[in-house]
Amino acid sequence: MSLATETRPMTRREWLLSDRPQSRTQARLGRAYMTWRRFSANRLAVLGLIILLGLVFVAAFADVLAPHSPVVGNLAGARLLPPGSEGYLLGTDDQGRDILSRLIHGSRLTLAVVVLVAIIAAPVGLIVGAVAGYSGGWVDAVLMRITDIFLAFPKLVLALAFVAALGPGIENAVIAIAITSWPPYARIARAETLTVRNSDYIAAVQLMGASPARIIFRHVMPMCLSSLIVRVTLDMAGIILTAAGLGFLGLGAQPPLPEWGAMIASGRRFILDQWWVATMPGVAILIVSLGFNLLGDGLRDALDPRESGQ
Amino acid sequence: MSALLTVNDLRVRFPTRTGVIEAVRGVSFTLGRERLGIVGESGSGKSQTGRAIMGLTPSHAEVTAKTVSFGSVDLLSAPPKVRRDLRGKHIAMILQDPKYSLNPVMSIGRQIVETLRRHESISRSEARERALDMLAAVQIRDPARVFDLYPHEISGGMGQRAMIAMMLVAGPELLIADEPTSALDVTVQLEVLSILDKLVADRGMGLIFISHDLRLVSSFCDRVLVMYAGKIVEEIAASDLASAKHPYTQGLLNCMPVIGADRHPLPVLDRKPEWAL
Amino acid sequence: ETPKDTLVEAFAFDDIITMDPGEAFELSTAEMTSNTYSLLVRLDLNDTTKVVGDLAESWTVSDDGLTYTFKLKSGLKFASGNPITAEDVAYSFERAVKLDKSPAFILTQFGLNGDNVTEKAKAADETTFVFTVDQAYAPSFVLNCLTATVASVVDKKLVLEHVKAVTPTEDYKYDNDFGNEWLKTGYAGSGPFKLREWRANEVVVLERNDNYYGEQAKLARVIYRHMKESSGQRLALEAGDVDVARNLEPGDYEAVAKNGDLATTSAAKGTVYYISLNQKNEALAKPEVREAFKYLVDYDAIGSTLIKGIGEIHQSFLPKGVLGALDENPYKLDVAKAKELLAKAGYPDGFSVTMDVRNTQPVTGVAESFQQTLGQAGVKLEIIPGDGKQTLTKYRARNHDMYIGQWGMDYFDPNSNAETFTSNPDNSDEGKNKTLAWRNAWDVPELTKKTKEALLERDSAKRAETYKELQKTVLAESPFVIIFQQTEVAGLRGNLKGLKLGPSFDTNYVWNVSKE
Amino acid sequence: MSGTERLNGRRRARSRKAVASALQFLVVVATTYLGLLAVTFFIGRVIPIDPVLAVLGDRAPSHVVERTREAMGLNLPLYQQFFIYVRQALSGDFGVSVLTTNPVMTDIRRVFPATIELATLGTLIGAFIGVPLGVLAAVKRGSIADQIVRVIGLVGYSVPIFWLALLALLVFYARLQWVAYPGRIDIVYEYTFSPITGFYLVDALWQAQWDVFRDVFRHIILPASLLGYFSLAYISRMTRSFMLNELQQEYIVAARAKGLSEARIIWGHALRNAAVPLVTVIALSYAGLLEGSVLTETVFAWPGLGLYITNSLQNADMNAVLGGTIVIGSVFIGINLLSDLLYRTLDPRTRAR
Amino acid sequence: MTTAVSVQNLTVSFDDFKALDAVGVDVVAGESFGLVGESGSGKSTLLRAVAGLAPVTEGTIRVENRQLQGARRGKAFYRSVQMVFQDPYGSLHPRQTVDRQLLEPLAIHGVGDGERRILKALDEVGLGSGFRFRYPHQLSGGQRQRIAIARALILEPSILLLDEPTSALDASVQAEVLNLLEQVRRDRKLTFIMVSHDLGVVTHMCDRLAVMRGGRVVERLSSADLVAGRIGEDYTRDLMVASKGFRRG
Ligand SMILES: Nc1ncnc2c1ncn2[C@@H]1O[C@H](COP(=O)(O)OP(=O)(O)OP(=O)(O)O)[C@@H](O)[C@H]1O
Ligand SMILES: Nc1ncnc2c1ncn2[C@@H]1O[C@H](COP(=O)(O)OP(=O)(O)OP(=O)(O)O)[C@@H](O)[C@H]1O
Ligand SMILES: [Mg+2]
Ligand SMILES: [Mg+2]
Repeated sequence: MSLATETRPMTRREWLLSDRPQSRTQARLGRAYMTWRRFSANRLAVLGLIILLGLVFVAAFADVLAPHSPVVGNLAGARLLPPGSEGYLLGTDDQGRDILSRLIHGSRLTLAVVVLVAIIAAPVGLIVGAVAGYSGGWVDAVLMRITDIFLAFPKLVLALAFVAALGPGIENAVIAIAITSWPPYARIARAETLTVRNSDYIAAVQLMGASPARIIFRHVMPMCLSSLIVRVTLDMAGIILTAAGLGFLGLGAQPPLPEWGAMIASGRRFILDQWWVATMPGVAILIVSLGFNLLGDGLRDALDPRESGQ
Repeated sequence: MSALLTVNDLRVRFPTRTGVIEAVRGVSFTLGRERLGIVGESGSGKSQTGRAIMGLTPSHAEVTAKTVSFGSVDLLSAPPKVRRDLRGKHIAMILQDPKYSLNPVMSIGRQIVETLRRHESISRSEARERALDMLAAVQIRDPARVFDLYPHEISGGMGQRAMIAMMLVAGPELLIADEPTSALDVTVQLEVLSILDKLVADRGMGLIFISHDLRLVSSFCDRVLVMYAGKIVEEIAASDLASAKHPYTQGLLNCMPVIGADRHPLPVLDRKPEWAL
Repeated sequence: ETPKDTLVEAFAFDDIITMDPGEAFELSTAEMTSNTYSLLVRLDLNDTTKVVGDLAESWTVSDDGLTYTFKLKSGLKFASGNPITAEDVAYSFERAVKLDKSPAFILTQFGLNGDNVTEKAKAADETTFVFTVDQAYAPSFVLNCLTATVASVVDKKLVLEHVKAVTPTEDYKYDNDFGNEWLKTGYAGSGPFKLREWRANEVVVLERNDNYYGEQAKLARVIYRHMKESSGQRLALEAGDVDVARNLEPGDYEAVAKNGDLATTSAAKGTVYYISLNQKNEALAKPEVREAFKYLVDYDAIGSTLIKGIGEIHQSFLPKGVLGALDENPYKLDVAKAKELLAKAGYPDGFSVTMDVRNTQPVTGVAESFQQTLGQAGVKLEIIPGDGKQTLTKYRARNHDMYIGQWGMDYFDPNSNAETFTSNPDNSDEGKNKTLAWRNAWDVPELTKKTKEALLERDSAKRAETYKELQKTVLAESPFVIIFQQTEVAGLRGNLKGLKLGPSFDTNYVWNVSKE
Repeated sequence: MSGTERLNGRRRARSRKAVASALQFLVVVATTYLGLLAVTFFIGRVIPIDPVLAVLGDRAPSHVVERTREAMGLNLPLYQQFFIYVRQALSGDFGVSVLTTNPVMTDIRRVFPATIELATLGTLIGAFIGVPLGVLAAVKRGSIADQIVRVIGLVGYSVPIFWLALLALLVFYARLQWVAYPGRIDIVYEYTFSPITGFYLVDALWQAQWDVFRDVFRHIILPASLLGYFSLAYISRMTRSFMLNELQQEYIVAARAKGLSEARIIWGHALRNAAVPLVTVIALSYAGLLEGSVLTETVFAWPGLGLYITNSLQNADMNAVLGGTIVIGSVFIGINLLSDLLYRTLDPRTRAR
Repeated sequence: MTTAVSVQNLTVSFDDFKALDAVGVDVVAGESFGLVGESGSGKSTLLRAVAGLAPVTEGTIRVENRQLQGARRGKAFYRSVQMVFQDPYGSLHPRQTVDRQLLEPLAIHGVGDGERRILKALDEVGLGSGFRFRYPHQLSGGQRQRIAIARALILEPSILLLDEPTSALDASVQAEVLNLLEQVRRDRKLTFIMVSHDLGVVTHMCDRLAVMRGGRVVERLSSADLVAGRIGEDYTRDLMVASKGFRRG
């Protein structure tokens, strides 16, 4: 650290890194900056972040980026063209649709599935786990029983059965995946809560007379959050894969939606001669879930140094 | 006095993202078959000094010294194999907290036997005998029973005794004890210390005793090194402690509440930046 | 490489749920049954408007058109070694009617029921079987129906050894199950092959029947191996793990055709693929809309891509090869014309509508193509995919807007399709006769009557004429957009000889197949 | 107050606790199982498929449909149906599969060994390669080896299994012809080989039929390797993280201070401790493979439970689907139980004395 | 002379294990009361039971002449009793700034004027406003303990429960914290119940003390008695000897 700090105004970096923050914002930003520094030192994690930012970008500007319509193809004139064909960078599928455009538009679906599952499953798991862990006793017993029951289920098979019951479609796939994916979050949140519950700082808040709800929401949950975020990020890849699996079994998104898993399923029929139809969406899935995994790994190292062993 | 251990200008550096931390900054001393205490406040580099001598510094750290020699062996340039053979057999170390320093899934007996069999080729049964004897030597009443217990099944004091047994069973000449009793109750502390004291005296070992408790060190050791910010600020015979010159040493001595001494408020240390230079 | 004396077919037969000819009504079972059981008469493969004798040496029809007398060949034996007599034929009819399973209507439509079947289908002597019908139907109709697998002759003696006692109920008045439970997986026939084993979704094994009365099957064994995927079947075929791949899709079919080691064969089947418009939907009930939709299918593109080789554009409800089939395809993709019609119907900007689509090819592909062409005319189509049972459940409850599916003939006679497409005796929700016309709430009393009349027309030429008229009406007015007729294809190893697919699913015979 | 008295009190309490926890464990298993049944029952009722249609197929005439609907007795009150359902399920009776006409349990007994064999081999591959890789990565943290192991793991985590399976099939079967496909065994052996246990590899070895063994191996190796890869990805990653954690512990320093060799420290001390949570991880991954078979078996036409369930699902054979779900669920519960027990035996801290 | 805290016949059990066995203690208002004893003797449990953080199976607790029922405590209770914990690393919420931690009790009790109170509290424990927006990991152990004390004081309680507040600190820092505690007690006329295993600390801080062992109080005596060696129990004598340092013998 430089000794010249007193003589010249602080740089922005020094301001952020100051161990004597002057305001709440500075403290918060400083903390975020530290996390970012830890995170950004991990090159793979940054790559993951770039991939996901790319995904968001592509999803946001799909209309502008896609050279063709994702749903209307040229059945008679441009069916199953190989990659690099005139106007079709990644080739076309069996309806004569541009695969690149479908992948670009499909990013929206992927993003939507991931976000929806995350905002359904993670909060449910967090609340269930935190409440169970903090309350203990029969509340804990009942909630954990339910969690265990769902955990004991074969996830994919259960999702299959749910989709079969609810009818196929992307919304139902999302619901089915969400239903089967909250229990691990509840487990994590509970475990985290249990360690936190007996800590002195929670005892201190109890001693201030805080209500259980306040303790759970303001003091316990923030502690569960980082491991939860890490886990959710890592799970995103799994969610994408499960959604794709459902699509692959014909139970996911409805045609002509360019959902990547369904694209593999339909391209699978041409795998021997028109390998690109199934391969391209597979690569897209691989890249995006790799992105989530890299990001999750990086976040874990940055947010949860314990686990990464730093 | 024939030096058992000679340390000259020992430095330990930790490169980190925010810069290099110098944990130990040029520590020098020699040790014979005596009891040497190292005191200092938390973070002053006591443990890192001890670990550097043992060769247990984390691999990413940088250890340099003009000399660190054990008898005729230069420790820093010795090949890893030689150092490993020395460890446990000739130089041993007791760690602070038995709760974390014993392997939780291995029985006490096996952990002691393991040290023995690593360094001496003896039969299983003979190793067991020696281990039981050692357990008895650290005043464990029912060695045969304790032999088969797991670390979580014994109390802290007993754990620390087992730890001592494990480290001393191969008969080292030098023992480094890194705060061996600070995790224990005051009453138990004394028992463990007296066991240690007796073993060191009986076997004629050299002892480096690391602690942050100046009073304890002075009553237990012959000589005391006082460390501050990675450096030795004062070296003094235990008996001369009352006439310590360095204000840090004096401060450390005075700031402890003593039964019967009615000092309100307690004197506090006024740290001077130049101490750290 | 497969063994020399064994034919190994890769075949998607997940529809098989029973092997009892009195109960089975699935397409794959039809193939197994027709190779393992004998019938009185079989379809004449040289002229599919006629039939030839199988067990029957000859037959006569009485002048009033009500009595059919069959004379059996002599010295016939079942695979079990038991002799085949008219008694066995009568029992086969009796059990089919009394069991009253899905295919039983093919017999009961001639006025048979549990009470009269022993009278109406009976053995006059060892080798004479007499069948009495309730009206003077066209003989071609009656005989065509008797080629259906439900009329397969079972070994009475053998079956009686395996009947299970049941308690009679209101619905089922008989004290035994006519061997139904045993025959689900058992075998009591006399065909060129015996059924050795059926493991659902895994394998069907046929073995040569040495007691077969006709020419012996050339191979000792036929193994059908369940494989769903076209690409998988092709891989296995190319690798020589199977001799025949039965469910190839266009791309794979083409690749097999190009492969010098392999050969292909194909046959038009009696199955048509159609899109239907539920007339309960206000928009779809408009005649202009119905017509417009027929102009909104890209027949040419579909024909040259999605169904290339496995289907042929065909817009009338009777498949080619069936008596009276109309070979006219008047509709072409014409978005402008369709738009005009839609505007006339009051939908210049189109409307939104859903279509239930099962998750199989080529249905999904055609649906997606249709979705795109509809879109060009402003009609927004939402595809609701589902597995077969789900979409069907909805379809049969008349809860759909549109449905895309296929209709395969129940028996090889024009009436099979005519009845379902053009007859709807009771259009109420409770209607008993759930024909396709009923399912789409197409209320057509006139056509219903006309269909019935065609059945009683004993002059084949005139009968054919009536069916042509019916088809024209359906083409012009119906809520059915019929798109193509299925062509069944197979990819073969080059060393295979004599494999020929028949015009229907119960005429895919394997006994002539041999290997070099 | 004597110390022994307190100690005895504690010991008594502990043994009482052990009984109580065993009881609690039973209750847990029972309620979990009941919940499993409740959910499957619920799914079975809610499904928008006409069960009659499933029995009869589409082409059945109306009156037959009506008659069957009544005969199937779907008219009892729900709770009563559930009661019957539970009772039947407990006695292993999941009804008759429409598709195969066999009792579902008979079918499952036939197809499940195929899945178990596949998943077991996959897990063995995953564990025997994954654990050493994870250890290596942890020990050589930050090195090239570590990076490679991480990337292998990450890709394994990120790739759609069915997609990879398709590509693998394309390469190793279609192009290279190194492996066999589809199914478990060639048709040629279908009627010369009579399995006893249902695990073909074991059976072939048992009967010393080497050509059969070779053939079975050629069939199983690709799907098992793929599953093994996924298991490996998970196991190596978790091993790495557990090992990193253990390697930081003070007892490792103590072990070094004893002069033990690195190998002994890593394999004898650190891994022995990491093994405790690893057992759970491997068990979970095993359970995951059993379930993941749904996708792999479809691609490889592997006649196991996964394929059975998907087939049944596509044919609305709900008895079979739910039966399969319950069996997989029960196996999940069983595996959890087993890993719990293993955990207890491996970790002296949780071992009841 | 009023009793601030009166504990009678208190028993606390965890499952079957009695952590406290019929303990009785009376603490006079304004005095500083010490609890000493070996690890596991139930010192912390006693404090936690008073604070409502441990399950009481039997016995009564009276605080400022109000009888407390079970683990439920009214808001008024929390304004009169606060606690400082042993481990300065575990008693501050790791994700909250000092500011947030000091604000929390004010927010819970709807006390306004947070800005001023926080600054005053920081000032009182000898930390300037420069520490206000730091996170716990940016503080040393002694500084954390000061924050914990500030947090306990911000509701202006009359009774402070101190659970080994300095045992995790270096001797030099311990002196600072002990001085601070003495000073606030003097300034605010607080009642202390202080746990320590160090007889030196206890005699330095407390007027009277109770010696605990195995969940029971084995002896009650005044600091003066202790200093003068008027000790009844062997165990207390052992403690006394031990605290004098090592004697080679
Ligand atoms: N792995 C490490 N990485 C970076 N810095 C380290 C590491 N280990 C120790 N240090 C630093 O080295 C310095 C000396 O540490 P050491 O453990 O020797 O202190 P100590 O005197 O033993 O203190 P205590 O009494 O708390 O045990 C400390 O400032 C510590 O922060
Ligand atoms: N939540 C709990 N569940 C079970 N046992 C507990 C719990 N809290 C405390 N105990 C037990 O109660 C006994 C007394 O614990 P307590 O923390 O009061 O001891 P202490 O005198 O404060 O010791 P220390 O000096 O180590 O802090 C201990 O044996 C401890 O194991
Ligand atoms: Mg230290
Ligand atoms: Mg305590």
